[in-house]
Amino acid sequence: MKVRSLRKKIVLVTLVTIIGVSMVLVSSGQCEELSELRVGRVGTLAKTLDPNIMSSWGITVPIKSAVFEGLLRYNPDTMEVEPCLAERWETSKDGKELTFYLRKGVHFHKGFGELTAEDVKATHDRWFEAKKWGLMDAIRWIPPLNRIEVVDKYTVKFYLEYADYTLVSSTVPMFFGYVTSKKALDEHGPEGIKTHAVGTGPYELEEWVPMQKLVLKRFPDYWAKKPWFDKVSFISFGSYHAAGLALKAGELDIASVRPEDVDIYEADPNLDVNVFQPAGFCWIGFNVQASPMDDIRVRKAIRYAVDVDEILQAKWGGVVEDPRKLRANSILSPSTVLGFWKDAPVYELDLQRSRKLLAEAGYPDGFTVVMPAPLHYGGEPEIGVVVQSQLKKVGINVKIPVLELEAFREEHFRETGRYPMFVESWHMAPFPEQQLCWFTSPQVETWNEMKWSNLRYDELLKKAAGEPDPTKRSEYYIEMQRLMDEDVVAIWIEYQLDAKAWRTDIDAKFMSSGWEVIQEMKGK
Amino acid sequence: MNAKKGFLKRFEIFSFVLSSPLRCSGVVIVVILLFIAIFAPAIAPHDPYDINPVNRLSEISFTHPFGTDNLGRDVLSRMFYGTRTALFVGMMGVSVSLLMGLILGMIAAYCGSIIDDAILLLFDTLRSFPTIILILVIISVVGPSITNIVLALAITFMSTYGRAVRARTLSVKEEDYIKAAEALGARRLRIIRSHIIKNVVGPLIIMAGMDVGYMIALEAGLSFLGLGVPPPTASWGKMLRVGFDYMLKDPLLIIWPSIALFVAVAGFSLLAEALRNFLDPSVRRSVKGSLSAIRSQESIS
Amino acid sequence: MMFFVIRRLVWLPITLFGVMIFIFFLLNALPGDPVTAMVGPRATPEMRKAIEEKFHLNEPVLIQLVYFIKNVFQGDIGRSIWDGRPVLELIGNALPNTAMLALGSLFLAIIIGIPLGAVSAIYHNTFADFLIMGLSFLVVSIPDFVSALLLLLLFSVTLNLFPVSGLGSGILDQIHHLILPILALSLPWIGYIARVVRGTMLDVLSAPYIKMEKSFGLPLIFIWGKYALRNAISPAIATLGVMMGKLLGGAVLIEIIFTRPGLGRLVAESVATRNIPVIQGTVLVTATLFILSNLVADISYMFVDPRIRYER
Amino acid sequence: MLLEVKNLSVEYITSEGRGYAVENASFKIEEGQIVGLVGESSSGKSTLGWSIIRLLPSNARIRSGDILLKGRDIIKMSERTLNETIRGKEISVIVQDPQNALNPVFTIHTQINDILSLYRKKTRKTKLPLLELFRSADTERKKEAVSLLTKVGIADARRRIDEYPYCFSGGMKQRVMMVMAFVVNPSLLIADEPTTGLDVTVEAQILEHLKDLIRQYGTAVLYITHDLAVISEVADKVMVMYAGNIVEIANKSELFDSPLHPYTKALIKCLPRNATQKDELETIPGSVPNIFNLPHGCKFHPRCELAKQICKGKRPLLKRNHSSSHEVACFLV
Repeated sequence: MKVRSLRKKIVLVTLVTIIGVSMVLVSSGQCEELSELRVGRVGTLAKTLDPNIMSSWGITVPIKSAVFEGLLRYNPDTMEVEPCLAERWETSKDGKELTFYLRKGVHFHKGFGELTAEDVKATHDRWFEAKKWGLMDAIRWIPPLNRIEVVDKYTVKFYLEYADYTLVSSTVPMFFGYVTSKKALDEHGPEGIKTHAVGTGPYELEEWVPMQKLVLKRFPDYWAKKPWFDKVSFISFGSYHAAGLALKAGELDIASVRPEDVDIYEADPNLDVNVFQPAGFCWIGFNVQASPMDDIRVRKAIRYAVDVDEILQAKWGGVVEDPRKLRANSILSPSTVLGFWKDAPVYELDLQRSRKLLAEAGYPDGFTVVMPAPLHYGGEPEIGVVVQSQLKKVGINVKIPVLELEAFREEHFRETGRYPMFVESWHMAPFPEQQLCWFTSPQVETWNEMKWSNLRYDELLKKAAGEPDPTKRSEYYIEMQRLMDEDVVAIWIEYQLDAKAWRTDIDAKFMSSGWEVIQEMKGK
Repeated sequence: MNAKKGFLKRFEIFSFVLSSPLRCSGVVIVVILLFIAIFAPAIAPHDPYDINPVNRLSEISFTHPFGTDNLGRDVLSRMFYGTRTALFVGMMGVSVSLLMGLILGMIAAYCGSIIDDAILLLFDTLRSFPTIILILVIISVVGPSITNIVLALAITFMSTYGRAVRARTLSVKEEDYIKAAEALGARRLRIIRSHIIKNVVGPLIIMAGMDVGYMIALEAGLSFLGLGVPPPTASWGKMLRVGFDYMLKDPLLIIWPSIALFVAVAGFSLLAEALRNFLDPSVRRSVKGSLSAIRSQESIS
Repeated sequence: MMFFVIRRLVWLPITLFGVMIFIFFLLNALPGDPVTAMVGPRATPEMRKAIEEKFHLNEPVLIQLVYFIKNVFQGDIGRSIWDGRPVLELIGNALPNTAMLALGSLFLAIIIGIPLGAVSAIYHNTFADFLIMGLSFLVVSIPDFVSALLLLLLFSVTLNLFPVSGLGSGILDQIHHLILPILALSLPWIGYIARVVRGTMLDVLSAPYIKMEKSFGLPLIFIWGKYALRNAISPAIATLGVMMGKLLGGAVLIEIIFTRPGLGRLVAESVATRNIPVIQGTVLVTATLFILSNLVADISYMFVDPRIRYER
Repeated sequence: MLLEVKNLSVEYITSEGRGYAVENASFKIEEGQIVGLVGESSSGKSTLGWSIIRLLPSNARIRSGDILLKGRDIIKMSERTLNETIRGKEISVIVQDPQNALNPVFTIHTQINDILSLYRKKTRKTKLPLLELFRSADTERKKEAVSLLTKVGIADARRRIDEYPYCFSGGMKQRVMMVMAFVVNPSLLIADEPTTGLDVTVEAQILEHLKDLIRQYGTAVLYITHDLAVISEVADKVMVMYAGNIVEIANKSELFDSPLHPYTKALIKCLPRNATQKDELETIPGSVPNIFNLPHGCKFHPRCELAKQICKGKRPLLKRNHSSSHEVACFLV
């Protein structure tokens, strides 16, 4: 009797488990409620959510621009500057005074009250004590800023040392412009603010679990049009294909994919793919302070010995029909708003000249050099290996240390002479001044990885800022690039491509640089 | 019933036949691996560092029996050269750690008192880290390079050997013939050399044979994490990584190095079991199996 | 037996001290100045000063060590240098995932390994025996991360049956995400346990008491399932704790391959980003868990097998 | 007639070859009769004992013969019926080597209880539900077990019953075994060298308790030993075995007073109490042959000083000798 009942139980249990498992298997595929947008990221989601610190742009911009808003912003389609938190703004004749008239009734997330001039001041006053707030990365960005004055509750005035027209065109609408709450700053302090994001944007931060996910939820009392999705979660993946497979399996709506792999996703009917050309660049940098790279002839020699086309072939072969098209000949990409150097010189492989130059420099049979190629946006280590084999031909023996990006930067800036060469790649905002500013003399200790200082270059950057006329400004920028080229500080390889794939049932929206415009995305 | 018994019997014979080739197979595999490692330059169809972007990720072909990797390097050749890395790391790692363990263990056993305790504490400390984590940390400090990897492995494995040596030395030390030798005024060092080393090292050799395979596996793991041997040196782990990154395009890139790793690990544990039979045939097969397995776990994870 | 446990309990803190000292000196050996190591290359002077004071970096090393240990005992093992989160919080997030993975693998290894071992012992020298032993040799000889890759290739990429990475949301989904990693992690252990159990089971089956029990006509299933097995598994049980420890720490590669946010991945990533405080903290925690689980192992062994008297 | 064994042959197959451990053995055991089976070690007496409940090592098998228990042929039974009606029901066994004869990881109680509960189930003739076995003991069975343990002289049984075997001495273990053997109230007990490996005093006590139990339960016993002295203590009837052959069967008195087979004679000579008359202790020259190359004819002839030509040629069979109960296999009588 007892026994039979027990048998029954066993049978029941097994049945339940079977059903359960099958359910799991079924539920694996489509478990999507369209009001959540799931974005796949590879590696870190964000290092810090402080609105004004920029690190790993390509990754954090979409998140920050959904949470924070600046006084001004870009129209994602036209890249025109348009009002945002400031309804309108005035620039004085001499360009030294900027007045912003704030929008009324804008509220901060998490009940931090209404946006007032005080908040703007508090946020931007941080530039005066940038070190305390860990903002020095960007210290160059507003050199002319003298002081900020609160005119009335909704009016704030910036006093500049000299006119800077890039301020409005690029700086204010980007990170620098983002405004956070005074209260929040006081409450959380320099450490806390890195994880407690308080903005006015359409989405507010719900949770951020490192290595896992960062979830935004729709901000109920957003001042402008409410976004389509209630919830946006950025999910971290260990590798591109992991994200890609998740996307194929319908566990994601959007994912960054390796541009090399676009063909895989194009094949999938449920997916749309697009390759963007962000204002990023990948280059082989020379540390001009370290021997033997302090000798320009050596740098020239290497420039003639490196076959960029082969590098591109190695990366894009079989994906793009003509990889040469992707070649970068100078720092600014065509997608930057201005300053693209159309007729930048193209250096072809020329081993004879290379050997000759080396001989002149006193290295007739080459030398050994350490060249880190830390993985950043993808492909750097491979590029390193290719260069390694190319330089062997002119007797230069390249050692590639196994080094992670952060470790490389730390050591590179700690020991001047340690790494005479390196392979790096950056993502930037598509504004010339924001890309060129890193290679000025003051940056030598922080971001100027070539450790190259050229006073004319610094001066030109300032000149350009003070120049209201864009075409003139553009000339200055080209001039700056010419300087870089003359001093042979780098071998430009490509403008980092960035590819995004998304499910066709999502009405996705991206900036020209490939950054998701989360707040504008819709489901179909 | 009787029918079943008959069935059993046939398999007893079967097992008897089967077990012996299984034993020597270990030796064979290892010899082959060594051959490949030594003569890699001679037998490799291509230069493993010779990049050729034009036919990257090419299919299996006559010129490239295993295809090419993401930089158009010949996979087969890289596997051959990978054998070099693997065997070097495995064997060097084992011998260095064996040596360290031997010395420290003996010192502990002979000096006793505080020194003994100190060394024991060191061993226990080292043993209280999960293997791979300890290695990761050491590597993160000394920076990855083939020698540093060997060093890290040696430090990590030292403690197991050290403890074994200490224990055995202590027991052997008490045995009469050693006592006698000492009584006869033989010099300590000579005793150590002649008797103790002989009695202590034997069993360790088996452990060591086992560990070579697992150090190889660990090296592969490190290289997979990108903390292994620096480029362009070929390593199975790095090949696995490439395969992992190009999984969607060319799955075979994962398969080849996996096979290589399996063969190496299996080969060395079989070799170790053969050694064991050679050194003490008394041990039962089942137990041996489990023993080898135990050693394996200690290093795989 | 009690004596043994007590001795272990006494030895435990000593080892822990050893661990702390070891980690401390290891990470002080890092190239470059420790402050940079602690707070990252571009830290503010304020932050640097704070660290210097907190870890007393201007004082001699031994003093520093003392302070370090003091901090540890106050449960303060620093903050991540990138987002300034407390290391404990990071570990708190990671640990459950790793624990789930480890426990799962442990469970799987036991429920598959023990029966397999028993069967191949009972059908000693039959085809089943050879099959099982062959398979177990196979899985023991494939490093777990390799089998992880192969499983991923087969079940996720080719057959698209299981998700490739992440934790999943909701209990069923989470289980679904766990299956492959657990399988990969436990495969070598399954083979291992099968071998151990087979070995001991063979001895047990030939023991007089089994003969005696047979002579009383107890059904074989019952003898095997209750009397023999109970004897056979005790050595396997003895290794469970060791296993647990290894699984907790050893999941690094698996967690990376399946991008599961666990302890292992935390270590690996902080090693990659030179996030020293996190490395310190995580390694400290894993080591502690490792030691504890070993202790648990010995105690559990004691319970499974009443004969055990600990003289070692 | 309780048990009747008709020319039973048991064969071993090993890598060395095949050989008969028991050859054409035939004997009877009456209800309640105590039969001693004596012989040197590896003379096949244990094999004979265990073959009665068909528990032989995997490389041994019964070639021929019948084993009739109460008229039912055990050889023809299925394993299942054996388990359900014979082993631990009609026949129970006390095994050699008490040290390892109890399962080390279960309490005495569990082990006795399992046997008991199983036995109960059998006698109630219901189908055997395995789960019943895993169920913990009920008190009524426990009482029984405890009382039995006390009877065999285990002090404070109520407490000790819950202890593990390693807490018991060899003698104690043997007592526990006895309890197990008798708790199922068997009609035949096979005692395979129950007292070997115990020191003499303990042995004596054990024997006492054993006799009591036998008397109390009226169980028939096949008492296997190499020790004639012990036999002379317990047995009513004695069977002498040599190299797989039963060479002599007789009542105890007859055997000791007028042994017929030279081997038996030799054995008795070797008994210490006879030896005391002479100066030195007698021994039998030579040793028991290995079963894989047995001599032809009478297996004992190589060691027999009276051996004749015939002994080498033909194998002597058990035959009645003057008194009806005395059988011997030798040409010389």
